[in-house]
Amino acid sequence: MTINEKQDELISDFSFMDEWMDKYEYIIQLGKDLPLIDPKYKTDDNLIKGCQSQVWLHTDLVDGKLIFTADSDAVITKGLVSLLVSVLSGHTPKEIAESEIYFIDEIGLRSHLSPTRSNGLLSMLKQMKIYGIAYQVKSQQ
Amino acid sequence: MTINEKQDELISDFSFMDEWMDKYEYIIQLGKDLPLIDPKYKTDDNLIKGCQSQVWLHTDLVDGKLIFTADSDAVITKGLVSLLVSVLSGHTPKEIAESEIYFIDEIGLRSHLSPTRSNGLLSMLKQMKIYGIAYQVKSQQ
Amino acid sequence: MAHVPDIAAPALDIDKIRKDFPLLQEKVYGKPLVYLDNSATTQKPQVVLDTLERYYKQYNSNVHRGVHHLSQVASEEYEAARHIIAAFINAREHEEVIFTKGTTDSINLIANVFGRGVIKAGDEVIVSAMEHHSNIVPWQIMCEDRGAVLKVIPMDENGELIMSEYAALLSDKTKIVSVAYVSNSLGTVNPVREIIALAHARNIPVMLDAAQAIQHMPLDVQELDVDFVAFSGHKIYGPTGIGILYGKREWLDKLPPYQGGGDMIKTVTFAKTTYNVLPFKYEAGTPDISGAIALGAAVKYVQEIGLENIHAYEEQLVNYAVAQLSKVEGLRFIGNPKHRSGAVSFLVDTIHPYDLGELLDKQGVAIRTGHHCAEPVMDFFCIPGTVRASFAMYTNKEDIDRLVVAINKAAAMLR
Amino acid sequence: MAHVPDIAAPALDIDKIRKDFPLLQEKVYGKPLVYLDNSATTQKPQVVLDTLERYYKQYNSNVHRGVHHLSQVASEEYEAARHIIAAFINAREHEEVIFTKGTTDSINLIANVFGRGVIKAGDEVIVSAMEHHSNIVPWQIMCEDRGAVLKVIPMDENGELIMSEYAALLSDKTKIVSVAYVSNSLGTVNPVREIIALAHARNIPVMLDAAQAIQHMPLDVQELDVDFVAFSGHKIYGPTGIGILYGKREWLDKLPPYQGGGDMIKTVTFAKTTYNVLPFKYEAGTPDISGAIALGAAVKYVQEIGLENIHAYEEQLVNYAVAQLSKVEGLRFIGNPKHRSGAVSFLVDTIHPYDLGELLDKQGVAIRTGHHCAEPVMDFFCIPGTVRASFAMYTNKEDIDRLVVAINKAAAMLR
Ligand SMILES: Cc1ncc(COP(=O)(O)O)c(C=O)c1O
Ligand SMILES: Cc1ncc(COP(=O)(O)O)c(C=O)c1O
Repeated sequence: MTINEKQDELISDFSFMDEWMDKYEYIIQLGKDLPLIDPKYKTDDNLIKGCQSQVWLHTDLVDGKLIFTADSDAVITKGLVSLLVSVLSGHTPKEIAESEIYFIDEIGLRSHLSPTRSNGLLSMLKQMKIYGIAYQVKSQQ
Repeated sequence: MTINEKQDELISDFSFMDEWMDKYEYIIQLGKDLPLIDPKYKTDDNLIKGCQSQVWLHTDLVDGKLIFTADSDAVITKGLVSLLVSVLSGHTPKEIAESEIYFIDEIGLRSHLSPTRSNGLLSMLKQMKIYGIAYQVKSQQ
Repeated sequence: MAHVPDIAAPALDIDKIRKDFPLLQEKVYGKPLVYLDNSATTQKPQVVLDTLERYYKQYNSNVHRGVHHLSQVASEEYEAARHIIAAFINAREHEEVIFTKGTTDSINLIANVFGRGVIKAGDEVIVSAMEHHSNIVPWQIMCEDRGAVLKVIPMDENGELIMSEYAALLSDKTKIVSVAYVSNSLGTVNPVREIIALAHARNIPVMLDAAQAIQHMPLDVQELDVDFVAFSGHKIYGPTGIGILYGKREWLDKLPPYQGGGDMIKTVTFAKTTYNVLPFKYEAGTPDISGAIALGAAVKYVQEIGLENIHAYEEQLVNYAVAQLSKVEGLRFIGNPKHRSGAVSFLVDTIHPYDLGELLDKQGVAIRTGHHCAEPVMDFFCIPGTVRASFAMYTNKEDIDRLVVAINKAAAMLR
Repeated sequence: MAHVPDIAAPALDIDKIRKDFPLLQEKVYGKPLVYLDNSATTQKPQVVLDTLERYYKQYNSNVHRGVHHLSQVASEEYEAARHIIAAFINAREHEEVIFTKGTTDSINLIANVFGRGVIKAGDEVIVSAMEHHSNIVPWQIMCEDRGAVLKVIPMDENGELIMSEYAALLSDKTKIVSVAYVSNSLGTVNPVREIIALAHARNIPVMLDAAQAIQHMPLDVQELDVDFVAFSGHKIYGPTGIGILYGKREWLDKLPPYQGGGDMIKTVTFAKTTYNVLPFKYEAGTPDISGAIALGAAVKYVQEIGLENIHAYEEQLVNYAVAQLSKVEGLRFIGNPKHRSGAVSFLVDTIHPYDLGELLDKQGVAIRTGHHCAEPVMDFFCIPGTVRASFAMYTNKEDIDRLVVAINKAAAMLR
């Protein structure tokens, strides 16, 4: 699936849920499926410090594709990371760098999450795209 | 006239005036009749410093009666002093010390004057009564 | 499982009180709001809003120096509010009541003027381990500036101050003690009478951070013999932006001024400026006139209901909350003080408070999560934060019940 | 007798504007109010009152750290107000806009942090001879505390700064220059571009006390290249208790914090506290949330009418006032600046300003008398005070005409 196909699938999954509590239920479930970061990468370098919870994010280049692993001390945050990882992991640096992420707005996450959470989500996304750009540059060198 | 007769006369004079501008006209007129303090008594000791205007007050004991003279840099203040002087001047220290001054409230001065003015009026009254008490004590010694 | 006490017929009519607060009638995500973030700020009764509106529609004007009618009315109402508050805390003189921006401003004021007027290098200031940042950082800033030392009364696992350690900290170097009356993060009511008595035995003044006390229990500054008290209007049903510093005249008269500006001076020349008398000496610039007057209205509202009544009712309510929350599987309280007021802090299993908070919010229950501006308390308990439910006179049993239901639902999702 | 200019068809509809201000519809002593005390404080448009009411009825809550819905809405609205004000003064970044209590608070903040972060004994601070006490006393307090020296730019008989003397005062010892953009007692508009240019030529920062400028003329901090600006919300149609400090990031980032407390810290331990980023570093404690949001509404209201339009209209109005007042027998202006804004100060014969003020008040005309918190200005002119009429965008020709009639009537009584 392309990044956009994955996004569209997520949007469709969420569209079946009317209640925000159901959406959270789903996000939390996704968090449990998040490919966990190897503890040795749980370093300060890989830490994205939010206001109230923390996120560790790591990436490996495997067969020309970026594989993301992550973790968070908060379960909902983990679910949100998981959304991003499921959409972006397994794509080439170029695809990631050039991707346009619209599912966050479409699902209504940005307007429904607390601003600190949605800011956190955006800085995670930014970090993943930076990895995309960095690996792209590296491969061109 | 006794102090109270003088007060009642003032109350009656003022009761004929409906408009506050007329009452001020009258107060200003009274100010012009104020027995002026001898310049040599215009000392810091005799100064009652208000917020926006100043009052000098002096008293002499003549034939067992206190005679007040005063001045102010503001005309309305002078008129207000004049009201007090006209009521209290020429009475014995005892009469002054024991007097109950009700015309200020009855005329509505307290509620109509700016608080700084009416506070000024009250501190002037206080000063005059202190003179009354002081001279009373003196004469008993 | 703990015994659940009944709420006895309260001396106050909570249903009627709730109707006085427009915001309590609001819905959040389509659900009736359960507002349990009262330690952060309280909602306002209609009479406070009406007072604000009347001020701006009928007599808004700058105070003190105006000869004109509006300015006179505004000045009178502003000073009347000071009298109301002075009576409320039983200040000996209304001039001992200073309008500030809030608790933080009041504490900074005292820290600053002590720094400039009293503290020498090597002197000590005592606070406690359970202070709000607002009663730590001003003293840190001042101590750094003056070369003084900040000492800390430690607390125990229950979240209570260790009084023997406090006694041992007091010395001739101690220049002031500043402690919270009630902890905002733990709900602990500190033994302020004892704290004051021990300090006064050495002629050391005491400041009480009453931000979490003033709305919950009667506070009599003369009976306590306290030297300084700070509190915020917005936590006692008044508007934001206004607060109170109470100080004994003997102290405020001799301490240097804080901010400089209009109204706080007697005369100004470039050569020499002399300062005004209390309370104006500490009220530089145009004050928050509408805020002060509306705070007066809020305090009057509280007085009409009666702090004794509020205190009695809230005590039952807190007990009920503790009892009900105890029944939640995996819930543990952070802080188990003997005397508790206004708030309960807790965690459920290993659930992150932030997750719990978010799912409570989505169920219409507003609580606060995080360190509650008391990081040293969180460090002490080695936790990232807590979930805190905090109460006001309008909180009712249903609020607590809905909180418990919401926690159970959220916890089930998060486990 | 001076020529009386007509007020040209104004770009603004004053009648409509007046209807927006509930207090202007009031009567005083049975007479329609003529409110000419706008330099002291302005009246508020209905939209500001509505904003306050909406805040308290719909989303009152503490800001910044709450996960719950109300707190999020309150935080967003609070920050939105900051953005409005940043755009209004064209700040490069909205983080350069700090909410304070008012002009006095803003100036005290800068005086204090300069004192702690920059000033050494023997350093100098420059203010002017026409400053409000709020731009004198904070510097006096700081200079006394730090052993620094306050220097004063003198003025001439017209009430204008003597710029050559200013240039001569600047030296390597000068650490900051702080002057009024517009004098509140004289109405003088100071040559701030020149003042800033001369200071910057020596790398000296400049603070503008814009309390009497912000409501009368467009102010662009980038175009002026000014380092700090202070103003009060209540003088620009906003509520009391809120004000603004603008500061260039390069300065605010390196200066030490002012007050300590909640929100202004990153982490707190008793060993070491690190401070938050701008703007929070300078906003300790719960801010005046409703005040900030309502100030945002006031500024938006001003923007919709347009400061250029307001400026053009008020200029005509001031000219009209000067012309009409010139016709009053025995009236002399205190201060005859070439550039005047917002206010005229005067005396009539030897009539005490206090007497005149009282009789104007009784005729429904609210003006201010006294030293206008600028005693050095009164000392300079050897007068006890002045009568000051000051204007706002809602002041009209009738207000001026009624002022003149009232002065003539009062003067006749007082002569
Ligand atoms: C020029 C000037 N500076 C400072 C101030 C003080 O403003 P505030 O009292 O709102 O702090 C005023 C207000 O009168 C003023 O006119
Ligand atoms: C104990 C305590 N002290 C101080 C404060 C600070 O109050 P404010 O933010 O109103 O200045 C608070 C408010 O959270 C508090 O709970």
